[in-house]
Amino acid sequence: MNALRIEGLRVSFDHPLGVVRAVDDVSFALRPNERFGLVGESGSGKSTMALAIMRMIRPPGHIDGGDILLGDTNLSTLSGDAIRRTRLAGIAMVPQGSMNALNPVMRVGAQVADAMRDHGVQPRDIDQLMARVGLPAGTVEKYPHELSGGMKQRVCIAIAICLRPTVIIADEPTSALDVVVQRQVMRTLAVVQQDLNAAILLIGHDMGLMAQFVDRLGVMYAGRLVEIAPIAEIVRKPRHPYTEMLIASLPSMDHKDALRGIPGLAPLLRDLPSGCAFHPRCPKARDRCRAERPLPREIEGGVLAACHFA
Amino acid sequence: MRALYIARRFAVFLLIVWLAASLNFFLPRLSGQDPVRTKLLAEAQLGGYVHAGIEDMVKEYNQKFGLDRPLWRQYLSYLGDTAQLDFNYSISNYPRTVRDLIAEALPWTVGLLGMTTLLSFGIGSFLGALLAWPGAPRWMRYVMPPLWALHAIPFFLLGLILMYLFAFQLRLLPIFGGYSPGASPGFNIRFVLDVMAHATLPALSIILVATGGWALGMRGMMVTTMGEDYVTFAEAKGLRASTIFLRYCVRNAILPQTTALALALGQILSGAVLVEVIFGYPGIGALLFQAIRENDHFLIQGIVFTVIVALGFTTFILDVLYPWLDPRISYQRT
Amino acid sequence: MSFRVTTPLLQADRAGRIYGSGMLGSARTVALDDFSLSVGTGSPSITAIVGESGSGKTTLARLLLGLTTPTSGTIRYRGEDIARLSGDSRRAYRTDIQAIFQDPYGVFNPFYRVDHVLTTPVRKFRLASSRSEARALIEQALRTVGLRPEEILGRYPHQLSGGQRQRTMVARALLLKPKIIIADEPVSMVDASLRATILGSLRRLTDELGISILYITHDLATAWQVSDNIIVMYRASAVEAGQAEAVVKTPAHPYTKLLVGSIPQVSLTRDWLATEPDVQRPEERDAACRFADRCPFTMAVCHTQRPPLSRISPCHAAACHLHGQHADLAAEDLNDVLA
Amino acid sequence: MLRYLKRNPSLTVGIGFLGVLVVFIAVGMILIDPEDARPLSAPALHPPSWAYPFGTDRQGRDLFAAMVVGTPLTLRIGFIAGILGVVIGTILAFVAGFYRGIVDTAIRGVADIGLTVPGLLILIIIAVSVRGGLTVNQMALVVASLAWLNPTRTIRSQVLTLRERGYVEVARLSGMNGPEIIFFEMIPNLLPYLGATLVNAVSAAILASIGLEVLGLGPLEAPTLGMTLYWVNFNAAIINGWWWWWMAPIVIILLVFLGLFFMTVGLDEIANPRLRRSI
Repeated sequence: MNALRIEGLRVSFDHPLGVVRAVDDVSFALRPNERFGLVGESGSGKSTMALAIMRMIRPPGHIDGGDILLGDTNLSTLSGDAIRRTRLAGIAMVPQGSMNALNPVMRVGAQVADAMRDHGVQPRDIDQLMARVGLPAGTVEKYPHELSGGMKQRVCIAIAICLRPTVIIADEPTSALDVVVQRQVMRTLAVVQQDLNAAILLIGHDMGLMAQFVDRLGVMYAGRLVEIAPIAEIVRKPRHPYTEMLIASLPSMDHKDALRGIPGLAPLLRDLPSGCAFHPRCPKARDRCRAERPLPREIEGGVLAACHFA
Repeated sequence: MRALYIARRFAVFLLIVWLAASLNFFLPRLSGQDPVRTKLLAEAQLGGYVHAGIEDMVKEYNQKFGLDRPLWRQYLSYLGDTAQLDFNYSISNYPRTVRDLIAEALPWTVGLLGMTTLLSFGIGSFLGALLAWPGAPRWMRYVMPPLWALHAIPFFLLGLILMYLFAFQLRLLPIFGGYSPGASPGFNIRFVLDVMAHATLPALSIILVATGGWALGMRGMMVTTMGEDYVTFAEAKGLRASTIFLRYCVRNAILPQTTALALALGQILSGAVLVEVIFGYPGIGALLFQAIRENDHFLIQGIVFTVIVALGFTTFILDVLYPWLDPRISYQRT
Repeated sequence: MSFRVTTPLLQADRAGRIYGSGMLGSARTVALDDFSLSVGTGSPSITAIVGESGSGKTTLARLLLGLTTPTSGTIRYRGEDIARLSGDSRRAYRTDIQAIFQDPYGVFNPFYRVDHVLTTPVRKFRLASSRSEARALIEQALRTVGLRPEEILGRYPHQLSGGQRQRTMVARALLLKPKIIIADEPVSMVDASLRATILGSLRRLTDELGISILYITHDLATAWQVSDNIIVMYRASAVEAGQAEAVVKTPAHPYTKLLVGSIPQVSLTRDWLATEPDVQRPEERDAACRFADRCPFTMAVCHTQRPPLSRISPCHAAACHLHGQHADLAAEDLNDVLA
Repeated sequence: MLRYLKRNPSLTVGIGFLGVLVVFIAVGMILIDPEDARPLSAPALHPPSWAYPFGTDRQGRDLFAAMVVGTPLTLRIGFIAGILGVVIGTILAFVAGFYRGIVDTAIRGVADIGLTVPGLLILIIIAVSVRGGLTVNQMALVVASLAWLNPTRTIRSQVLTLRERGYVEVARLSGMNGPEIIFFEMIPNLLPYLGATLVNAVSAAILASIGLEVLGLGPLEAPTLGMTLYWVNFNAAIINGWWWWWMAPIVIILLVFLGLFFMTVGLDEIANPRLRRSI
């Protein structure tokens, strides 16, 4: 059985100029103990995905359809209090590393303790929990402003694992951290994941980070999933033109050559191009791409791409 | 860090005391002539047995603040007197001292203001917080707009209206004073109830006006706080709505409100002066009104000084308590 | 000792910047410590200043642009302290040295249309004698950075994409025909697919228009891709400097090594997480060498003596006792190792 | 404009209330003889009637005439003091917040300390010191002497956040000097905020002036709204059941304060879009 399965998820936001579809018919699954990545640029809907899986979309946004299955529980039909209990205990989130995920006026330990208490668990062994994410003793007594960015993010990881969830969603966990600290935090995340045998959904925009961390990768463009494949396949041979160009636009440390960006602009979600949303920027686009929306299909074992010519 | 912070706040408090004292001394002298002297001389010329004492005061005043003495000497002896809380005799209540009169009136005002400030701050902040919360009860939608409208009205104006409705028309509550004439002051049920009945209308007019302001401020802070990442993360932690509301939203949103409390105290007091005047409440405000009417400069100066010192001190206490509410503060550079 | 025949166009001369007065217990932060660098000498080039947040790279940019004043040392334009520039030389400084900033949204005043940011320099520096001439200038600058004027002019900033906005800012800088552009994290808030385009246009400015660029970034990978020289900063000082190739391919300072190893690469070799955990000895934070607390090679001398820059090769220097056998390079001669 | 007012009901209500007042004054000016606002121009203590629609007071003023003459006086005090306060406050705030340094420390210190102190008491001291028949304009100046404190403080904090904006630095690189940046880059973005501050300051100034007047420190001869209330209180009109005496000034004062309040709420909605959810 899958640790987490998303089936036909659709999320939209009401906007004065029309409805914005941020997540459009997305399906994928995380196997137990798997590291799955979801990569996309700003406005691709990847962070909305994270909130939708946690059932935390706030108005004017709403989930329009689809199923979110955590093990055999369908999160999309759970009542308010049941979904609250599932958060953290079944599916936990490591927030964006924006330095602001901890309450500035509460001691760090208290912020772990209240998470346990609200799930009916007597808070204890918080020091041990901190040690597991590599934080020194005494951290529980500290306030967030007394910790560095990397330490704060470890505290968030400690909170995320305190009830041993089966799935951890990490939404750009290192976006505000320096590269050196980023590696330390990602290493901590990898260690606790192995401890827990949990599956990780890593959401981000950095293809390099994905290539080094995840087992399988989903690529999002304009709210749609355009490719899913094992990471080695994506690095070796990306099937969707967008994936291919995204990788090519990244600076490499191995060879120095002219940087190639992707021409054109990311589309407006409330005004998507017809057919394949990427066709205006795609060098391989044909008439068919303008007319017909390609759906994800299996190219070969475990490799899916939403392109007519993959 | 903490000690330094407190020391700095205390220095500000002393500065306020000194400024208030100096203002009292210099402002009346700005016009060129000394209005205190003018008034004293006028009273003395009236003659009569009370004014025999006044003549002594004139002598003493001239000796201390005579024009022949340099201004800085006058200023120093004034500061010396003030430091000993010696504000001289009340001109219109001679031979009572200004200090006695103030000591008599102060508990009334402190009681009225302490109660109304705490109540309106508490109720207002609570309503404001609840209003920003998505699950706000329906009745709030009908309660809040009138409260906001009331917030725009001066305290004493509402006092006048309440007085007309409840005291004059319905005759539910006493109309005037701090207690019934003829009641014997003392700590007994009868008198306490009498005092509370008299305080109800003045208190109500302050609370009804001040609550809306606190609610408005708190709602704004709540909306900002609820957009913070730590609230989103708190929700992702699967916390109960009540935990998120109290420990992650209200707890943080109340901080700027507390800072505002220090500033608001001064304004509430300004407004309360007029409420006391309207209701003839025997507090500092009414005493001040009487002093102004009778041109009793010593009394006016004494009251202004006392009130400013009291407010400065309250602010100082709030400042000292603040790092306990917000642990970041004593680390920040100010 | 080195003799310079020409005065550098822009120069940080032992410049330092300390924040916080240190009075009344407020913390003192050394943002930049005794830093010397000349820009705009020799042939046009791109020099990258690479460092983590708090390394002093942005402070350096702001000092050079005259947006902050140094607490020690001087910033010179054509040899003259920029604080004392007046009249024509001040105007020349303002036109010769231009900037591109990190946040491509915040640099636009939301009250005005995009045009405002382009017409202001034209008006203030009297670049055009008529309205139509100004318009032509602006359109030309926009086209130089690959934008279509009709898609940009007359719009409000929020109607443009991040990439369009950032390129408009490059066009703004170009209007003044500057000799130096200081680009402070120009692509860190821009999507990956657009980064390459913007960096590519920066490279062309150097190659085709002869503008020297100081590229301030936290991203060693893009620095290596576009620059000729790299200076690595760590806690207010330069720890390594030299030609880009030398710094990235044969890093000499342990911090640079750590930095190079920390960049996740799109490759089939997945060794990024497998390497040794990083050293952390917070108790050594106040050692003489500022990197001692994170360095795997810390020696006794690192605690007592600040390592000077050592000249490892003609075009490569590092401030580390591990390279103490090489000749010292005085901090003010940092430029000697740059191309 | 009209379409915008539809979306901002608070602003509409505020302007509406003040509009009613303006119409009242304008129509009243045609109907009354200003001399009737003086004492002894009508029979004393006359309840409302066709001849005296608002009744008359104990000194024999026609209250309708007193309101028509007095309301603009009160508004004048409020506007003079409010505008002076905001103009001085804006200048000080920009000097302090934009140029920082020792001047900033001084200005901020004075404003912060000044605000802790109850303004009315200071005003009382000032008014008592300069007593001897204040005119309406002098009254405005007395109130203005403190009206700059709050604007200075709040605008300064806005300037502090504005000066960190990227476009301020870009403007400097584009050759603008300090004053140009303040006028062309910063102030345009602050206009709605300054508007709200002004309305607030006018409201606070009217409140302060009425307060002083009720205490008997106002222009004794002028029939301002606050002075009318002073006489109401002086003669214990409420206990004596002379309801018309205080009814008219209270209704007008309510209109003034509610109108100004709704205007601030409306302007705040423009200045601070995050709160753009109706109250």
